[in-house]
Amino acid sequence: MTRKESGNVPDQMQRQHALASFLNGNSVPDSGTSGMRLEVRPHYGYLNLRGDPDDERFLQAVQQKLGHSLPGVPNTFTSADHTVFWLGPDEWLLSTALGREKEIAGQLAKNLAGHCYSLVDVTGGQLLIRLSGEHVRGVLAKGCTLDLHPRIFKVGQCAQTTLAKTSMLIALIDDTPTFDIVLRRSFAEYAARWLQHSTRI
Amino acid sequence: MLLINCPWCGPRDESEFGYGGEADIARPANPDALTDEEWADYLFMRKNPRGLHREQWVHEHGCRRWFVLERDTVTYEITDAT
Amino acid sequence: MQPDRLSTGGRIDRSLPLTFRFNGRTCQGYAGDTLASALLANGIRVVGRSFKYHRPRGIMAIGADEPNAIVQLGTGAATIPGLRATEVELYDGLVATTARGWPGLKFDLLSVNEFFSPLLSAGFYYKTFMAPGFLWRWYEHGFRHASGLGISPRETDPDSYEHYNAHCDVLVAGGGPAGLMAALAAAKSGARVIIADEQGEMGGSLLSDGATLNGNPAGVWLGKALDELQRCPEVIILPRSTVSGYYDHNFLTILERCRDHPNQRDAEGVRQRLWRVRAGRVILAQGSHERPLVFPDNDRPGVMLASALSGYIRRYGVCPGRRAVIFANNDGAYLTALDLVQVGASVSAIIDCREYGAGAVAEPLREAGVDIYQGYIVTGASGRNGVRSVQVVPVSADAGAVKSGRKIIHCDLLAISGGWNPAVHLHSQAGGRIHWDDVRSCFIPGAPRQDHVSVGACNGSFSLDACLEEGKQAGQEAARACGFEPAPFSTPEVGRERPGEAHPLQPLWRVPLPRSPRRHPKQFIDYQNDTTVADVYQAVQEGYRNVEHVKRYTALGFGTDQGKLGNINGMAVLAECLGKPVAEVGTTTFRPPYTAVSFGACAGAAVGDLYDPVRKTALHDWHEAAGAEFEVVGQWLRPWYYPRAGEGLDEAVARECLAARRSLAIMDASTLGKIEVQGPDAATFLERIYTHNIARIETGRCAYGIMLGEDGMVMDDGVMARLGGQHYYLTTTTGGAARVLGWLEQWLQTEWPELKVYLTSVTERWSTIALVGPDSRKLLQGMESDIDFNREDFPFMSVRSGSLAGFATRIFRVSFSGELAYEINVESDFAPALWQTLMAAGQQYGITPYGTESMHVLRAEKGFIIVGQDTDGSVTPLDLGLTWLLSRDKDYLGKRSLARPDCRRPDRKQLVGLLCEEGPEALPEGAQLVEQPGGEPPVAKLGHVTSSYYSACLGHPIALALVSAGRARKDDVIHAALRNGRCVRARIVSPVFHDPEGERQRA
Amino acid sequence: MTRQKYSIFSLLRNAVSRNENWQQAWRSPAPRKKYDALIVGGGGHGLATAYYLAKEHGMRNVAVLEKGWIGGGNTGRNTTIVRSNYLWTEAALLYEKSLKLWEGLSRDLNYNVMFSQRGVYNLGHSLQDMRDIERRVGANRLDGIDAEVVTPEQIKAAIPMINTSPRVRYPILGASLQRRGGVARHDAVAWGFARAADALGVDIIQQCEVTGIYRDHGRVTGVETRRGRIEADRVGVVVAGHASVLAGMAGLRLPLESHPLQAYVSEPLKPVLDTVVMSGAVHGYISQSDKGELVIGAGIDAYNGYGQRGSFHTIEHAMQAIIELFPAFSRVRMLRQWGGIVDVSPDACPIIGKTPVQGLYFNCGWGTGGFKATPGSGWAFAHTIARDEPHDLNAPFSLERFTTGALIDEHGAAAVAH
Ligand SMILES: Cc1cc2nc3c(=O)[nH]c(=O)nc-3n(C[C@H](O)[C@H](O)[C@H](O)COP(=O)(O)OP(=O)(O)OC[C@H]3O[C@@H](n4cnc5c(N)ncnc54)[C@H](O)[C@@H]3O)c2cc1C
Ligand SMILES: NC(=O)c1ccc[n+]([C@@H]2O[C@H](COP(=O)([O-])OP(=O)(O)OC[C@H]3O[C@@H](n4cnc5c(N)ncnc54)[C@H](O)[C@@H]3O)[C@@H](O)[C@H]2O)c1
Ligand SMILES: Cc1cc2nc3c(=O)[nH]c(=O)nc-3n(C[C@H](O)[C@H](O)[C@H](O)COP(=O)(O)O)c2cc1C
Ligand SMILES: [Zn+2]
Repeated sequence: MTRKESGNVPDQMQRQHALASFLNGNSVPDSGTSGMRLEVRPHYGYLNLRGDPDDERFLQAVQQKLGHSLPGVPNTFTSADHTVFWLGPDEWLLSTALGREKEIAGQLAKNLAGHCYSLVDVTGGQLLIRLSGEHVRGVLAKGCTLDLHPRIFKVGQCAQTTLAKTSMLIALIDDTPTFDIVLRRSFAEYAARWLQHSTRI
Repeated sequence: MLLINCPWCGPRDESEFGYGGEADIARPANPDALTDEEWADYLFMRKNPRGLHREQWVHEHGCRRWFVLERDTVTYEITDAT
Repeated sequence: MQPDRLSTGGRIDRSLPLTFRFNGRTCQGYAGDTLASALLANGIRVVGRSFKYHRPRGIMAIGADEPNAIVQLGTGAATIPGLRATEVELYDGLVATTARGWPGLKFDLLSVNEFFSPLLSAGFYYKTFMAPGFLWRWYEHGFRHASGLGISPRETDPDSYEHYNAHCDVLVAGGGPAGLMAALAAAKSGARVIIADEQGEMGGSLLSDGATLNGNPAGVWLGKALDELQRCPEVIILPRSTVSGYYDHNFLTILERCRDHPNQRDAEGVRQRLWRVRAGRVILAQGSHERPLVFPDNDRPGVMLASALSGYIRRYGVCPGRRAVIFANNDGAYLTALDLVQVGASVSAIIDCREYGAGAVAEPLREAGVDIYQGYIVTGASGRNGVRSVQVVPVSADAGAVKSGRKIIHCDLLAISGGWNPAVHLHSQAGGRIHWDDVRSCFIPGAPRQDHVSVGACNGSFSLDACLEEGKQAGQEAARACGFEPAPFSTPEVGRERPGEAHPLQPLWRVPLPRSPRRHPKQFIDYQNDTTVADVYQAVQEGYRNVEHVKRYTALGFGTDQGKLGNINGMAVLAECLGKPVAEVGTTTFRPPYTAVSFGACAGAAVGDLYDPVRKTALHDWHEAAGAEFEVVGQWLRPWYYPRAGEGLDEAVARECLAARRSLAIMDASTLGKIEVQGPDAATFLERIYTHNIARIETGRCAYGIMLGEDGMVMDDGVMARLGGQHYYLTTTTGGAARVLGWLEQWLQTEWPELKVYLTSVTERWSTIALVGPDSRKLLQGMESDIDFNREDFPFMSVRSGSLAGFATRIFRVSFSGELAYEINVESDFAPALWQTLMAAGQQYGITPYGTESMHVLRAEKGFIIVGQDTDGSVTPLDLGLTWLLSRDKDYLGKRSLARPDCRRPDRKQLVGLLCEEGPEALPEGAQLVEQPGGEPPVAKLGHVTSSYYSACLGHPIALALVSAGRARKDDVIHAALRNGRCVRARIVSPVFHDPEGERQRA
Repeated sequence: MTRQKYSIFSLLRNAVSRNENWQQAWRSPAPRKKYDALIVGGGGHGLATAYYLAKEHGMRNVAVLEKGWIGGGNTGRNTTIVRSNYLWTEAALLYEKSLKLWEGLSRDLNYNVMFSQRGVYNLGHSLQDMRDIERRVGANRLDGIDAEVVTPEQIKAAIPMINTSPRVRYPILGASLQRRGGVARHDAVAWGFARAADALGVDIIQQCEVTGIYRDHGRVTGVETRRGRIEADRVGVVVAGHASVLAGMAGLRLPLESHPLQAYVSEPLKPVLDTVVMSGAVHGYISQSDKGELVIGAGIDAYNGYGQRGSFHTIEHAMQAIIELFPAFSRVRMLRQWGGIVDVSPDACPIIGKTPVQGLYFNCGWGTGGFKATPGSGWAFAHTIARDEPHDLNAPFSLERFTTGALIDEHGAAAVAH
């Protein structure tokens, strides 16, 4: 066997996100008819970061690289170049422009050397769907037990919770309202069907 | 449907949680040193009280943290969460 | 057309006539009617037949307490069984039938039952039909066909349903005066309020009350109040919505009927919506139910609750009779007489058991010339299909004994009132106690157990002023408790036009009779189940004394009204039998739902397609296009096999397996659970989890591992790999993925928090493509890659990361087939592209996709187990012959359990191979194994076949089995007992059928 | 006192006398100071134990102590499924003993418990389910228990309402069928045993909660109750969900957890379902009672609970399962829901036998499936109490098995527990 060079970057066009084929044959809700707009946003890379939140050096090391701090308040996210969601007291999900995750991971790893942490590229394992419009809260209420009332769930907040029979990470992006929900890949089609059904009726 | 206060995420529906049974059962430090009876006691015997119960829950669909709370097994009232 | 419709009055819309059919008869009503009011307007008196005796029955009530008017609505797939006509809003084209009564309602052959009624006393079925035993089937058939109130649809429900999760500060159950005031008071503070009322129109008793508020008819205030509520952005008003259940931690369900009602029948959308509400505080304003009075033949059609009659007159403009008699023990029913007089019906008499009679309210009636019999009771009613006369007698001052002086009074309508029962249902469901109140003679709510309060009639406050005031107070307090400051506002002034100054009610549950109640015509307590006073007497006599026993023995309160009408009378009759106060007898348990809720609404959207998530791999489309048959594995759909034209399962699997053994095959193994473990203590942690030694595994190497439950039983298995110094990667079974991750986290967090280890699931991140067969290396070597696939550079049980055909991959050289094989992990988005690349490149080797069935065959040929198929939660690693995996030098979960005597027994069932000695057929999986054919049951069982396939590679069937002491019995012949009675011989062999040395996988 | 015999003739005779001459089904005696044996718990199992103690072992100086009303525990709140097609021989033989007793029970007790052998189907929805069914049915046949494997076509023919389409989420691939299985009238079981035991001299004492267990040198000497102290040197405890509470009174701990288990009924319908259908995979159990309600069992609630009620989402899941199997029932309405307290053991099998305290016996751990065992459990427990040693049938169900590891794992073969 001959050793071959691997300079070849995978062609991003060859990507197929979790709903690629579902969207081919199915209409998605849009605000014109339903008061809700659904947009599949596959263009993010994801890193799952875990580490000790009480370790100042760890936090600083991360901040240095990201340009902003890890959200320390439970169920919030911070956004700058990238978005970082609080998942648990020692766990965060970083989302960034698709393709940049490797580079960021590399830099973070460099900065974090010597720390106790875990950094796992989970790109492709989930899919983000953006829901916006006046009916979004009403649609979500059909399957989400969280209180999404604007008095309670505010811009900048996120939560891991359930949507019908699957789990999701939900975040309020703006007051339109615009919600981003992040779904596990293999459940995405179920969730999309559920959203389609719940918007229709 | 219980409303359970996750120490991290706040009050959430029971359906987001997993139940882990009686709390404070420490795994014996040296299992090999135990008699079969002592091992069975650790494995299977439970207080199963009618009344206050310290029990473990995990916020399965949330932050995935385990925590302990005290709940009355008759009224289901949650009296304390840690 | 509508003989009993009044020419004016009511809240119906006379400009909107509606046509409907009842038992084949065409009738008319108006928009705003219920089916019950329309039936009454049409002069229809008999609306049902009773359960046991098939007595004709009429409409008794106006709401959820109606026991008799039970109808089947519609036909075909959309039919609804068991609805109360009083709760069905009329719409054009409505078709209703009654399930009981054959051949018809008016003439029902089963009414012969009544002739046998002495035989059909309480619990009669427990006392006969015992012999001969085989006849029970026949009797039972008869019973079953005689019972049942409705007919189930036979087809799939054409409608859909949904859940709606709501949160509010204050939930108000009931939209009568008390509830509306509470909602207003709370809403004015800005709190989030939900107010639900079961009826089509909000307002409760205000819809039929003659009182004035602030000088206007009550309806005017009602309209304003609703307007005001509507304008509050944080208020949700839900008419046609029944608060059905009050569960723990202030979780309540509300059934909203969206398309069962006239205006929206044909609109798009769900038929019903189940609101799942988490409320800060709950205000219960359910109102109260009027009690009947129990006397002989009290079930004649035309006997009706007084408040119901008032309601039909005032709200629907219907007066179902010309000559009425009122029978009551309280002042309230006199208002019904006034209503009757007002609309021109004649009131033949008011029978009041109280010697002292009524207060001021009686004056206008006396003036109108109505006969008022004070100190009288009704002791009988005649008229089979409609009351024709009542028999009245004087009673003693305590209403406890009859005196002489019987009179017959003719009438076609008898309105009865025995007082009021606060609707304590939701309060009780929430865990609140109830108390007997001697002054008001009813059960009232005691201390609440959750954050709720009862107001108005359901709190025993029966005057309108009190209802309004209590509602307001409660609304304000609730808002305050939720952190809102209520704005002040005034309670409406209740007009005094109607006579007040009531005389107290005199408790009367069943009328006293000259002889034992069993020697008089039937006195019904539970109309729907035909439970009579005599039944309660008999139950007590037979020793069924606890209220719960009486309920179950006599079916009192077991019907679809759940005792809303008669239960309290029943409890009181029981108290009388036992010589105890009602308070001591207590009530039966109030349970959800308050009124029946359709299964569909409870299920919500999770039916059909959405019943349970279907999880698909990233390669699913490809499999589908390739014509794969799928297997359900937990929530996943996995390709089972890929039949080509003309192939069945067996042929396809044989072809797929041979390709894997001889050349090249490819499988989607993406459903495997995958976990990354990182941190300085990763190895320490894994040592405690896995049975084998972790420390020995070098970076870049893999190992097969099993984990045990603390009980020593095999819980899951998989490959674990060391990716770096403190970095491991584990795979789990498809079904075990979530369980294992949870299990690991639990130990880490609760038992060993000092360990610095982090777990991350990467199941979805990576898709796994297994490339299997002697040609697999050649294929990979022919592809563009920075990985060296040489045997020496990439040995068996190792892992490499690198690019393959331009894709970033992590490749494991592990084998679940026993062949030279690679498991290629690739980011899931790229899985289809890589798969296709491999398929194209593999063409030259005849690359063959294979599914789970072939995977099972291949691994069985190698004696590899499937956890959950070859194990079942009672199998230890020793049983599986995996002793080599059990470290002696360390402790691990479950280890101690393996030392228990019963886990060490030599006769435990052990994993072996089996070869069928007879013919080429595979042994059925699951078949039991015995020593010898025949024998008397219970035949001793040696074990069972766990896996069994035809091995195309070996040319004969093979099987794995768990056999008692099996490993020591190599070459013994035992028998598989087939279900058809046949026994086939099978020889015990090694479970490894193919390449026992493992040369091929290491090749 | 001679017991009035129930029959069509007694009904006729009493009809003539306007049902005024019925005897008490059981007396309500005041507790005596001392009995030969006390049975704590007046559920079906306790009453059956007392009955068989008197009938089979001649022990008549026996009292049943019930804290509330007899039959008010799980006996009065279960989905009444009776079958004996258990996987493991130990369990199968015990349940089969019970099933045999059921078959003659109405006549034996002279009380119609309406035992209706309408067949029980356990559906299989996956290849593994079908393997498990094959395994269990094979074992049953070797154990002398009637059992069959049936195809979706046969299922459809027997249960026209069921959805056997292959295009559903969890298609029905087949089922096991025990034709001798069925349902019985729960209340009648308690009352029938009570009446028959009473006729043999057993005192049934209700509203008599046991609050303490007296011991002396490792022997039981009696119990404290809300109605005073009662002595006995044999005490059999059969209190289902409350077993751990009673064990605590004797200083013991048991391998049990008490959970809410819920059920619900529909409004009464004309006959639509003639057998019993159970599905472990989609988790629903359904039959139609003689009165016409659909009687449906839900899954167990996760948490420990003595509240006789559970969470609503458990009911929702059970509804979804039933609609998945019977789409036409979607428009049928739930009339009432309730819960019981089930005592679940680690291997889903009961514990029947002696305890470290001499003369104190426990019968518990029946969890979600002990109604069917009522006569057999009482029969075996009576033997254990009378002889101070277990019968062969219940010997494997000792408390020791948790120490030695000889668990009888009925979870194992994915057998549905009810
Ligand atoms: C919803 C549900 C569905 C079920 N479905 C089925 C089914 O389909 N098939 C099946 O076979 N099984 C089923 N079961 C299980 C079955 O009901 C029980 O296993 C069985 O009824 C137990 O009977 P028992 O006599 O042991 O207990 P119980 O009937 O509960 O009797 C125990 C008695 O002990 C009394 N007691 C408790 N503490 C004390 C004390 N301190 N002093 C005195 N008395 C006390 C209680 O009041 C109670 O009456 C189901 C259970 C539930 C809850
Ligand atoms: N004359 C008397 O003695 C007497 C007796 C009782 C009541 N009243 C009068 O009745 C009125 C009582 O007012 P109130 O507001 O307390 O009760 P109400 O009867 O006016 O209103 C209660 C409302 O709650 C609804 N409801 C009941 N249960 C429900 C549920 N589970 N979900 C949703 N809605 C439900 C009812 O349909 C009704 O509309 C007063 O006007 C009072 O004077 C008079
Ligand atoms: C097999 C069975 C059938 C039942 N059928 C009915 C019924 O038709 N109507 C009813 O109101 N309750 C029915 N119930 C429920 C009882 O009313 C009651 O809820 C149950 O026994 C639990 O008792 P509790 O609710 O008093 O705690 C039934 C219960 C069982 C076990
Ligand atoms: Zn949390």
